[in-house]
Amino acid sequence: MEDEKLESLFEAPPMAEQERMIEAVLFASADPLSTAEIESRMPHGSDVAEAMVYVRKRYQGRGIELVKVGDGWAFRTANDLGFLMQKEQVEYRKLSRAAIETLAIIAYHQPATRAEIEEIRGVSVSRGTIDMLMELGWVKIGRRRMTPGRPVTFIVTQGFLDHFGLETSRDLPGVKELRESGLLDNRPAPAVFGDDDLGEGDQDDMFS
Amino acid sequence: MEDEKLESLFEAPPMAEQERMIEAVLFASADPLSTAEIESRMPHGSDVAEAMVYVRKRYQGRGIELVKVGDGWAFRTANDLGFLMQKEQVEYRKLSRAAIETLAIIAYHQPATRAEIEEIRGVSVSRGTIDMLMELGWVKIGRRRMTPGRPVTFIVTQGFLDHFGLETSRDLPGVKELRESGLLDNRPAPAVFGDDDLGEGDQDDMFS
Amino acid sequence: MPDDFISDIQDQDIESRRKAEALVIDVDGFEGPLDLLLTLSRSQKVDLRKVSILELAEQYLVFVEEAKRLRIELAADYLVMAAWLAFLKSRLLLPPDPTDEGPSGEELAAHLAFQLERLEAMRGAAARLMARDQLGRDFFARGQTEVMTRKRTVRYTSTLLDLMQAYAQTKTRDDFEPLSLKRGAIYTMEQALERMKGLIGHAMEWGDLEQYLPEAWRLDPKKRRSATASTFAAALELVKEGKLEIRQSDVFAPIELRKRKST
Repeated sequence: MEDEKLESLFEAPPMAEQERMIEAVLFASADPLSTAEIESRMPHGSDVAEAMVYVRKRYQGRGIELVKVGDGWAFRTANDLGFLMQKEQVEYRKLSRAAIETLAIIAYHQPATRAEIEEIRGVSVSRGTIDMLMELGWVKIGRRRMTPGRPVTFIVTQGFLDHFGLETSRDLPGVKELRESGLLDNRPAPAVFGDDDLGEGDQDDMFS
Repeated sequence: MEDEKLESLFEAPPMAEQERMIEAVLFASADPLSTAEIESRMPHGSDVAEAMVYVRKRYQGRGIELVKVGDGWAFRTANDLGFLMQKEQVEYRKLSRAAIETLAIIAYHQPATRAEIEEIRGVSVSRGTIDMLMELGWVKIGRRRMTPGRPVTFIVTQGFLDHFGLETSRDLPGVKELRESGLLDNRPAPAVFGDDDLGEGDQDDMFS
Repeated sequence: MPDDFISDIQDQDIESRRKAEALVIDVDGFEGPLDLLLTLSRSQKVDLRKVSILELAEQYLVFVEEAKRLRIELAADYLVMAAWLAFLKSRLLLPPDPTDEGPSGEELAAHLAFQLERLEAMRGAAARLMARDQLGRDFFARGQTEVMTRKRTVRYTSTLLDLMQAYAQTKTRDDFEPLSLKRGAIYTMEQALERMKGLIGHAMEWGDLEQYLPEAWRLDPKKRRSATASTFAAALELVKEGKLEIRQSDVFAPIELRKRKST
């Protein structure tokens, strides 16, 4: 009985009203908001997921569109209108080739350890490259790999998805083809005696 | 002939397209834009004044409305939805150095007693620092240490893991990994560290 | 006619030299040996899947030889790759040894081909990624932040990076002083000189340098190495001062010392 009373006190607003609210909430934020975050601001009983479908449809083909970014939502200007916004364009530091490749490897192979990135590029990851990608907010630390040494892994962030206009990392260009052709497999090198050791004489070994 | 050709080359986009453009321009702009300013960004031949009438009508009664601000135009969230925006009023701040160091030490060494934190930081930890971390919901009290005096220990919370995007506190990279990723570079000379800390008082350092 | 002929040869010479140098000087432009291999493989003008690894190994080794000839210093990993490719080449050329364990030359070659294909694929993926429309360049977020109420909450924006940096700094503070602790494994020449001066008075007969090492420094390889170097340097110093004689009967034979007979 109590519950019912409470329920009716906080009756959910009509769907049209929920749409308006979602528009307003998303509009006010420059960063994507998750469904849960939106829900927490809406009146009790709102069905954000459903209202979102309507809102998205409403803005389809408009100058502003509702885009999904990871588990969040955001309004963004339509891609074809970028030329009008020269004044708003942000100067991004030009990324080095190493940084771009490292970013791509993390995105396509995530979670990826430093050793895996180095194996793919065939060269060591210079200090500061990953650091810089983290500072840009595109890469973050994921779970540790459950292999000897429990190495740290790197994964891409929602900021990365947002920046490149991706809904999920499954939407990365060409990811399906790459996976199908086995190029995203983690194929270890066939072990040859001493092969691994060629480059890395450990100090301690040298002296014994 | 020439003129006609030129004219058709720069034909104004259809009205619906002009509407889209105005939406995008106003959305992305940091300030209200006057009709003239909008016009200067639009393709030659656009009729901003007319398009604006349509845009305004389109958003009437929505969660976002087109309003006149001074002699400029801007999108604003509808007045009646202001209550949704209260959470938007957030002041973003970085933690003080004392707080972030204390937090880091707890995260890496938990459970950690106040004495242990002080031992690692080399300066005393003010009461306010730990209180603040507890208020933020990032640190909580763990078991008492079974040593003389049975000191209280501190541990990090789920809220901490959520905020810093960690699955578990074991995912924190180790010192060696920090060094490899270059995070231990750019370190100030040791003398600077010492001086800095000597000056750091209690309470006050929290918000420095 | 002969003039033409000579100039022709010279032209060719210059041209081929330029070509070789261009390739070698470009080594700075390569992102490691795998990248270089990928570039070389393009000269075969075939699908990467059909690239001849044997031919590629050959090309790479020629490249490294050429760099050596021009006295261009190559980073160590280029040389490591050269050694590995030389090994691979021999495996591919020689008939398989049935007693030999481990992967066959073909398996190794296949993996290298896979690595090249994967690197190229990631390059392509990176290019396609960067060619995408980007936030703040092609599409835009809301330009204005709304200020509607005066209610304020402070939200702390410290990131994991801040946290790690803070921790790194506290740890670095610890790391600084201990640098001198690391000298624990270093036996200074002054120490050696001090010790030798006390001992040589009794060195009437030839004796091995090793016996002058302090007891505690003989067992640990790192310590022994440091102590041997310092003791040797100290011995040279004493020879220079005319207090000691030093001899070695053969290359790598023990170094022997004795007190110099006063003249």
